[in-house]
Amino acid sequence: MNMMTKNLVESGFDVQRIRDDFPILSQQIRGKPLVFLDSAASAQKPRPVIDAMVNAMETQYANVHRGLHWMSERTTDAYEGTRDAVARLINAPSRDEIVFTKNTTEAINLVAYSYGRGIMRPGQAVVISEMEHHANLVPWQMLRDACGIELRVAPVTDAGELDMVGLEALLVDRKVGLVAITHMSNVLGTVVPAVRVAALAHEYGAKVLFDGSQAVVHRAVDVQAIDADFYVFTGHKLYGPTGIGVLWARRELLEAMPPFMGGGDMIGTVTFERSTWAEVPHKFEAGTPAIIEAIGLKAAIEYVEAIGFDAITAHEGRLTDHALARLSAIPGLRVLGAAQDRGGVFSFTMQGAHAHDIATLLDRQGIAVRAGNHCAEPLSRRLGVDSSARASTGIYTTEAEIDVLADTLLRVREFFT
Amino acid sequence: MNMMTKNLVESGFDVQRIRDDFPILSQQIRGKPLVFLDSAASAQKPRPVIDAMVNAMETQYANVHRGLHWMSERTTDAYEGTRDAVARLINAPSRDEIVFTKNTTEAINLVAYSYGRGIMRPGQAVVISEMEHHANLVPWQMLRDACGIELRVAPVTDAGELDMVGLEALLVDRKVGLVAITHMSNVLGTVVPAVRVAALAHEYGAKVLFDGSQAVVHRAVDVQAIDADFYVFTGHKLYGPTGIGVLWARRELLEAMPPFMGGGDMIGTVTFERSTWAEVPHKFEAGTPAIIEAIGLKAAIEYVEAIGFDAITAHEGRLTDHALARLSAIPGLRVLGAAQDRGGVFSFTMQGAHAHDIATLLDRQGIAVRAGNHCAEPLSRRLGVDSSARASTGIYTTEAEIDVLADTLLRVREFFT
Amino acid sequence: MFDDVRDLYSSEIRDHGRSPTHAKRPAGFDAAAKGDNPMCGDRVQVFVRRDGGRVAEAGFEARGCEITIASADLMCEAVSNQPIDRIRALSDQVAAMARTGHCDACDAALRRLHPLSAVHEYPSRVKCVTLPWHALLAALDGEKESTSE
Amino acid sequence: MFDDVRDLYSSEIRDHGRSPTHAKRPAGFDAAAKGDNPMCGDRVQVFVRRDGGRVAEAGFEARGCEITIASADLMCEAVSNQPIDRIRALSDQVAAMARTGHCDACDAALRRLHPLSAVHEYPSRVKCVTLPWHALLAALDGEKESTSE
Ligand SMILES: Cc1ncc(COP(=O)(O)O)c(C=O)c1O
Ligand SMILES: Cc1ncc(COP(=O)(O)O)c(C=O)c1O
Repeated sequence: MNMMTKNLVESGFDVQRIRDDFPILSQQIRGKPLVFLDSAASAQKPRPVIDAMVNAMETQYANVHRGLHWMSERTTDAYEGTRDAVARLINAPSRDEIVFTKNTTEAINLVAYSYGRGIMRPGQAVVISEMEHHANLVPWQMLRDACGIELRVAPVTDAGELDMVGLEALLVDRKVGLVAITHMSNVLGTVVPAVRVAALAHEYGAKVLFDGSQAVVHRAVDVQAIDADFYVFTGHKLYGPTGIGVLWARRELLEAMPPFMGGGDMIGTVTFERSTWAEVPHKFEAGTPAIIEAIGLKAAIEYVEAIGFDAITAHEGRLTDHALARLSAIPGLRVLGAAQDRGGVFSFTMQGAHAHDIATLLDRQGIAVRAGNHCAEPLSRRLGVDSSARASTGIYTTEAEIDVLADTLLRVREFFT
Repeated sequence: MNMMTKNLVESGFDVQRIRDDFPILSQQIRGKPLVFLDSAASAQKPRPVIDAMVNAMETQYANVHRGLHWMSERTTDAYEGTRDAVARLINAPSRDEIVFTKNTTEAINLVAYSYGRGIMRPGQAVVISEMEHHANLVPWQMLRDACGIELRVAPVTDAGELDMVGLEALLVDRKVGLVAITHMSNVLGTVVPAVRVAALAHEYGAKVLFDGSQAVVHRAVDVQAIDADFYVFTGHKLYGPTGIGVLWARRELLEAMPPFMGGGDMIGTVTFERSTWAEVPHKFEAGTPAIIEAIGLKAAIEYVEAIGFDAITAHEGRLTDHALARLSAIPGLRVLGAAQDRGGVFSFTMQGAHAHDIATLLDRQGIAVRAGNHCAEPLSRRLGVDSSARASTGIYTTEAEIDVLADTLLRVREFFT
Repeated sequence: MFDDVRDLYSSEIRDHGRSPTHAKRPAGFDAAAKGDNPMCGDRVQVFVRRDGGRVAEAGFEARGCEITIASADLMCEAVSNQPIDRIRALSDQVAAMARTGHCDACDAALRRLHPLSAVHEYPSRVKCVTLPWHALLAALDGEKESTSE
Repeated sequence: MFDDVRDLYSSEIRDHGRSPTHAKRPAGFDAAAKGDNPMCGDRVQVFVRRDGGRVAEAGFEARGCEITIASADLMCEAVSNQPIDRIRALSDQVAAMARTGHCDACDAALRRLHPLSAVHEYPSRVKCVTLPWHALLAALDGEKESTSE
């Protein structure tokens, strides 16, 4: 633990205080301190998130929206309070534009079904990029195959940045109804210039959706400043619970879109002949929502807001500089992507060592990294790698942990050569 | 509290011990002990469920399926373990037939999209009943309106039972592809004769889906004994977390059905041109699942199994007899439905008092009941009531609480007449 | 036993809730709209006869709780012979009063509605008070339906 | 530093993983199938030349980790000149060994494969061992693809 505690207090950002809020970080793996570098897959949960969920279940729980009694009224207030917190987090114009889903994946599928099948027309196209997570690829393939909507793929450069010229070329025929692009790559760490992408999409009459699954964790997001039309993210990467995600969309889009799933809570009146829909956002929230998870998500949002995105981004910048310096000094190691604007996600390959074997050896030292294609198989293909190992940081990650990783990788290299 | 603790120990079933497991039950509402009679909307959570979720978040958490490291492997084991628990609970032939969803509503929508749009053909029909929750009505309306599939409604008798003759009449033309019926009504408490319904459906070549949202809480369910094709339920009514539900279906159906949502974890290989799907059940679980919630659901299942459904059903039978005796003795009070086989759900109207006003007065005495149409608006219309109040029991409900309800209702009656 | 609900179930509200005087269609009404609260099954239909920029007379038909009926009845009383602009303002004031319990700039018309302010202690019942007003405004705006959730 | 992984990364496995001798298409092969592990990007293609009810020769092409390659190489070695029934049984035995670490009824052929049993301590790597076998059985069954998840 000595290594882990040195140098932790950085100016204005006390990473040790933050680590103390995450009970899991004091776990040992096979007698070694846990070095958790897999936050891009899912982040750990701070005490206030756990407490908020426990508190709801122990003192204030009932189903929401339909109850006239104390427990239900209080639970409804708590659940609905998360809409305000999310609206503030991403600077949405209205809390009524916040739709809760299970995760990013459901949010994108909702848009693909409801906007794609409900509003778009055969002959139109959807543009994605070469660096999409499968969540922002497969739903559009399914839309293509079901509805005759074309799927176009914007190229990324060798540096792992979105090729803006290539993107524009896909838009000029004005057939594109929607540009759906990641705001930050979960493989390369690339932060996409969202403002420029939105402006370009709008210039050619397309709407734009950003997959903010990674971005919202690492950057202050402002959907109005970006001029986005849709923005989606997932709670569990933002230090919140599993089982809850978010779709934000402009109100007029949500109002025009038909519902996705039918059931309780999303209806106006119901007869066997015909039902009417509830107002936005309830129209898109069928059934009992993830109540306890929404309450946890609010605590997570308040937690990161209390730290502040200036501090979070600065901390991550330091970690990124340090990680890139240390990793690139390892002979035979190739870090994928070299975007100007990048966050704390580092995928790499190592000559003579397969990513799985690397991950297994690291795991035996208590270091958790991911190996594979990171749910972005076409990107692996584009980069000419079969699989890579990926280390990713969270607000609790320290430079000392990066050193543990780099030092151990040097030994992994010896092992395999 | 005296009233609440008397007479709690019933033979072989120690309701006070059970109550002690539910932290929320010791809450006071405006100085009065909480009498929670709204479990049919959502049940309270016992300590082992809360602990399982906390334990996961504090000691053993990472994303599932894709990780080569300790945390991910252990979390995957825990998550996948819930499939075994669910398979055991409903006696499914295989754990691979258990699909996790957000709730019952998503499970039914999954079937409506994937089986309804993917397998059924225009001209075929779906049969529901007059006593369906909106969750088992609106998805079929949406299917009807999108795909030209007819929607037929089986009548219920004045006693609130499924009219089997009426049901058969809807099946004889053999156009019906699917019969989707509640296994237990959330308004009337009616338990539907599932074995007979399934046999009838199969006789005319239809598949059968049971909405087990209420049934699974109150009865031992055996999908093989019923000979069901689809069975769905929701975690939060079974003393588990929100954000998790279950679809069980026969393997050959799941294999034939196209996926519902696209994304990570549900794919085989992905290229921009074409993707292949993962094996059942993963094909239907796109994106990061409700991991912590699945872990909580397992604890909930183990909790009710430890009590045993014999004891649960016996306890509920005693409560039901007691409640019906006490409620029917209140002048002007009408209990909806009079099914032979019924569970602990009692909807009622009271002459001269509107359900809302009743609920508000009860709430001020700490008694939580629901008022309205209970997400079954067409059933209210069938029964000729605008709205009703509903008291519903859980494993923690006592006869003394029923007495508190009945005594207070007598005073409510005085208040309003 | 129910002393603590006497604020909401005051004698004025109970009278209007149980024996409303405006629960009928005014003769020669020229606008009408329904208001639905889908979560609970309440429904109010409001009918108005206009006279230039004023509501000459209003009436309603409803199924609903005592609070909804009392609110509808008090509303019909309050808007008779009132200019439509004034009615819109009143609707906002009633909604605010129902939410907060306060009656800002409480003039005579609003004072008559004041018993409804007790509903602010019962958050899920606030809609019962506002539903008739939604229907009234829908009628004045030429719509057929409104919902309150 | 990595003493505790020497069970899995034994010298046999490392040799087969780094310098496989069967990583090629046998001349005149008459069946082939791919095995994919979609979660990690591993892919093995297995080629067999049959001779009556036997596999005369097997080879493979793969991208994957050392464990996958070692397993593929050891497999090709083990199945050469074996009756197809025996190969099916062997496949089950290898899968069981990879899961449990035990080698029941461990005959000579299986003993050669025994170093792979260490993988049972590494649950998420078990698939690396079984993937080539899935592909082999797919090839023998006349299929083109198989997956291991
Ligand atoms: C019979 C029945 N079906 C379906 C549902 C919907 O469950 P959920 O809201 O969890 O999707 C409920 C409960 O609300 C129910 O009682
Ligand atoms: C960029 C990106 N998009 C989408 C997703 C999918 O998120 P989820 O699995 O929570 O739906 C992820 C994470 O897995 C991601 O990193």
